[in-house]
Amino acid sequence: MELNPLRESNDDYKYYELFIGPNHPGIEGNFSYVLKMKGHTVEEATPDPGLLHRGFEKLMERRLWTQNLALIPRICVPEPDVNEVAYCLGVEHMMGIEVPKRAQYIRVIVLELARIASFLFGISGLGGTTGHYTSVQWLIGDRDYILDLFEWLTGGRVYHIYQYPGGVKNDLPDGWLDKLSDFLDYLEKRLPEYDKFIFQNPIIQKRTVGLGYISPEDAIENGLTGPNLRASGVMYDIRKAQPYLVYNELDFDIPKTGDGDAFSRVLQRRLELGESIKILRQCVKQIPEGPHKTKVPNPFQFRVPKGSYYSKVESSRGEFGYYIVSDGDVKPYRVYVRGPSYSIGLYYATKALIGMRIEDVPVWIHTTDMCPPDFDR
Amino acid sequence: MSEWTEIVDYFRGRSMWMLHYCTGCGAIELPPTMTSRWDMERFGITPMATPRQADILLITGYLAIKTLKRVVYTYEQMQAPKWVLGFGSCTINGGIYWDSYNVIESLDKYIPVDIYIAGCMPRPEAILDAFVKLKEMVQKGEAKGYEKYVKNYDWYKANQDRVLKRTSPVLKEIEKVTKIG
Amino acid sequence: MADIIDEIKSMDLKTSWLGDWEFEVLTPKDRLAATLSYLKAKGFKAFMGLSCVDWIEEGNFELVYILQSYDLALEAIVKTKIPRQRPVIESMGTLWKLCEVYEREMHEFFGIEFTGNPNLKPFFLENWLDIPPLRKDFDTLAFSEELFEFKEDETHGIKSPKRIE
Amino acid sequence: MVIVEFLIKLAQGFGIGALALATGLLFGGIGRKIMARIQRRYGPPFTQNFIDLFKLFSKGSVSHGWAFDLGLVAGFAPMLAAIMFLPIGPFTLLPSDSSLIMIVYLMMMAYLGMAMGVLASGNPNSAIGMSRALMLMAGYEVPFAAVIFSVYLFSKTGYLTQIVAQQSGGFMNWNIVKMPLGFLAVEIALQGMLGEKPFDQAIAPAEIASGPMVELGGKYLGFGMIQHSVGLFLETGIVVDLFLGGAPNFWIFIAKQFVLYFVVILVDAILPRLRIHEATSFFWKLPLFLGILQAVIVIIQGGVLNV
Repeated sequence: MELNPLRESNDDYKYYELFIGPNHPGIEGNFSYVLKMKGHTVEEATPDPGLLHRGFEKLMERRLWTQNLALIPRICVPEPDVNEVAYCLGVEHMMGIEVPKRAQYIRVIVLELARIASFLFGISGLGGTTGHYTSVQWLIGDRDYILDLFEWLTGGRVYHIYQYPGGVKNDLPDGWLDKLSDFLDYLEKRLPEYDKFIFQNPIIQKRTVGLGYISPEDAIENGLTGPNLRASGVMYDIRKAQPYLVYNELDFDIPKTGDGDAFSRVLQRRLELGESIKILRQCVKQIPEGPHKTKVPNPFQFRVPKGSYYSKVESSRGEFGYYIVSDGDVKPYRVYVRGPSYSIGLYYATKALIGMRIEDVPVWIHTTDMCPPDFDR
Repeated sequence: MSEWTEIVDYFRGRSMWMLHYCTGCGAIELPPTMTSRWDMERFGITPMATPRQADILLITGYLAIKTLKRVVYTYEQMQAPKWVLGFGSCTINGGIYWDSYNVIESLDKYIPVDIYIAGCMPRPEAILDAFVKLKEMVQKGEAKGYEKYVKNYDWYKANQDRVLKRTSPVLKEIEKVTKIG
Repeated sequence: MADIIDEIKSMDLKTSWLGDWEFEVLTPKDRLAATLSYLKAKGFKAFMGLSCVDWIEEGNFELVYILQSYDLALEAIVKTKIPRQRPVIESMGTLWKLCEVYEREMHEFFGIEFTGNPNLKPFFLENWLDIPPLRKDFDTLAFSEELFEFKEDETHGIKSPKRIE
Repeated sequence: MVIVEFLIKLAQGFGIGALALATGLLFGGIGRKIMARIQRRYGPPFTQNFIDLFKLFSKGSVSHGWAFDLGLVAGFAPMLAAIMFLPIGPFTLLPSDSSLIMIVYLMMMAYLGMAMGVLASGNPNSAIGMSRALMLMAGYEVPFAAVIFSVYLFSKTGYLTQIVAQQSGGFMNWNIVKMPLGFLAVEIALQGMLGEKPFDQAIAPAEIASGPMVELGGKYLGFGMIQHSVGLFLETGIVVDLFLGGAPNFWIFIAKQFVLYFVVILVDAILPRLRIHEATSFFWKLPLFLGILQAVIVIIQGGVLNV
């Protein structure tokens, strides 16, 4: 091996490249950051997306309006229902379809259940990156109760394809709501245990408190949404500010943590999980009788009037938006999907990761709960 | 020597380490399979962090062209004996992405697949079933995909290069019609 | 809320409500930067997304900028059209640095040039040589069949050896 | 006669090595099972580690040059050598006056050998992992050395068999009763030596993709596993000899080892991982303080009070 005489003065030897992903247990999904490292510290981070790019926006132009409902859940894997609801809301708004009250309640129940599942998954990510494997096992195990409920309701564990413009596909099965209540009781019993085990764990606190602070101005400027935005102290929730479905009839709070560091981002999710339980309890009590769908044209005659609309739904990661353009045909002219992780994963991370130590990088990534499929599309 | 091979195969089937690479959306069903409800560690299947240590490459779903390149690298870094599990309909024929411009259609053309699991998404029971099947195949000495890869290296390489090392546009006549500016 | 609409109307820009919480603003290409910075000053501080629609029959690309105001709980959708033959527009990276990432994506998927954006390298796709894939005249099915669906014996220009079982 | 004696010793050496390896692997397997039960799942069979090791040696492996090969041999050979000096129950293969120092020295050699091997692979992840492992070693070796020092002062010998003999005659004679602070410091250091959480920075899979092991595959990983298993036997064994009064026979010896390992597993199950500099500075605070305090107490007892 030859030694370079210019070694000391040559910058190339001060840095080395390290790949976090795609084949790395510390990255969330199939996604990659190329890190330029100096010692243990990150000097530069370059995202490398597209490993999950399937060209959804192109494929949706080739399918019927209702066929697309089978396609879009795949955009966000841990929480697929927001896609269906956002798409349906857009289509219904453009067609002027009135959705029955019961269907709206069912949608809220599905959304909130999916949110809880996604939060459990997200919090378990913190355990996975810090080596707290017992919490991962417990949280994922509890998440499975929700998947069982979904399976009973829709037939699918992960992808439900349950929403349809004008309502939902099936009514709630007999006894489903009782089982839901049972599950909520169980989860509420488990939550104090998790608080003690994860959030009061001194080492978890040591590793996350003060890590990756995001100021409110930064959060707004960089397009952060959802729990990440609220953890920075901007208390904006689409469910409150621009209520869709029946959220204006439900009583819930937006919990405030407001420190903007990694710990408060996870804590925000934990607290919002509690609010989701509250919403579900109200839904179980308030859900009216009635039809679960309205009559819509058959799929081959299903035409959406000319125009465009941006519909959005608050997912567990932030704002999921669908910009839908129609030219009056049986197929959409263009659908643009705004994934909540886009701005944080592809842009903000390149700023936030600089100066971070290597062991904090996966923790930071998982506390922002980014989901590569939703920006790769 | 055949008894010795049988013994080796028996233990290989009992200890299969899986690469922890989430290539597609099927990876969402792996955590339930690994954790307390289904617990695949009881079959001796453990997730491993790097390809050098792994025996099984799990292709969890569709492969974008960009991922295919990484998967081929990864597969070649793994050490024989190694097995590939094609997970979900997308690996069989493209599945729901049959007309996508960025998703390959049939995984078997690029790397040898030992077992396919059908469905979108396959349930954890199906995954465990596939692992148990693979275990039986390994113990009987039937899962020899890696030997097929060595034998047909040129064929596989040609197919991979066809997708990964394009030098000219795929749709030539259309390219002539619309050119920017 | 209504005064913003009135003010925009007084600026000679077409605007209309799309829904309860969002309105669209149609602006010519040369007034885009002015409109966006006006809206940003009015409280639409968060940049939510940039999209593009390929109106192939009228020969235009329509760029769609989605802005969000957290104080007003409103969404502004700013649309501008550029000719399809020469798709060039100035980058909005001066207003939102984040916008450059979206522009990089739009450059890749539609082939639009953003002047002033230093980083228009390939992003999602690797080794892409065809026309940008999200354009209406790109046939994804033909592409997929041509590239991925081939019989084992077909050679397709490459000398493909026979497979031994 | 000398040759026959030598051959017997050699055979005994192999036997002890195999025994240590088997015990280490079995402990690992039982540890996995216990961990699984804490995590509310069934867990692998407790023989799983044997199967894994067998499989690893049946796999193909990629070498990264002679330094890589040599380093891995240098990684597990000192561990095996150290076992020979350890009194296992009543039996010691190579009795020596300075066996304590010898064992501590050989243990360190093993990690340095491993470091040489994995650094030759040229993967940045293994380089980071190894630098972490060595930094962690700098952490736990200091309190460990302080405790060894107190034991030396207390027993006035470095001959392990003698230290064990001094503790004979019931529970109240064990060093754990006489030097509780020292035992506590060693117990914490043991957590770091075995690389269990919160001190598993070196192999942290989510951060650096299993660190030193990132380029090890097949037989090389098998050697790594042997090193770990023998290390498990050695490190718990030395604590048993120093503090838990040794053992009259082999079975009680491994039972005592297992109690130590069980505590390590329980801590491992409930704690996440610290950052590396936090881990090292932790070792230099509480365990080191306990170790030094113990030494001071021993000095006062022995020198001033003349107990």
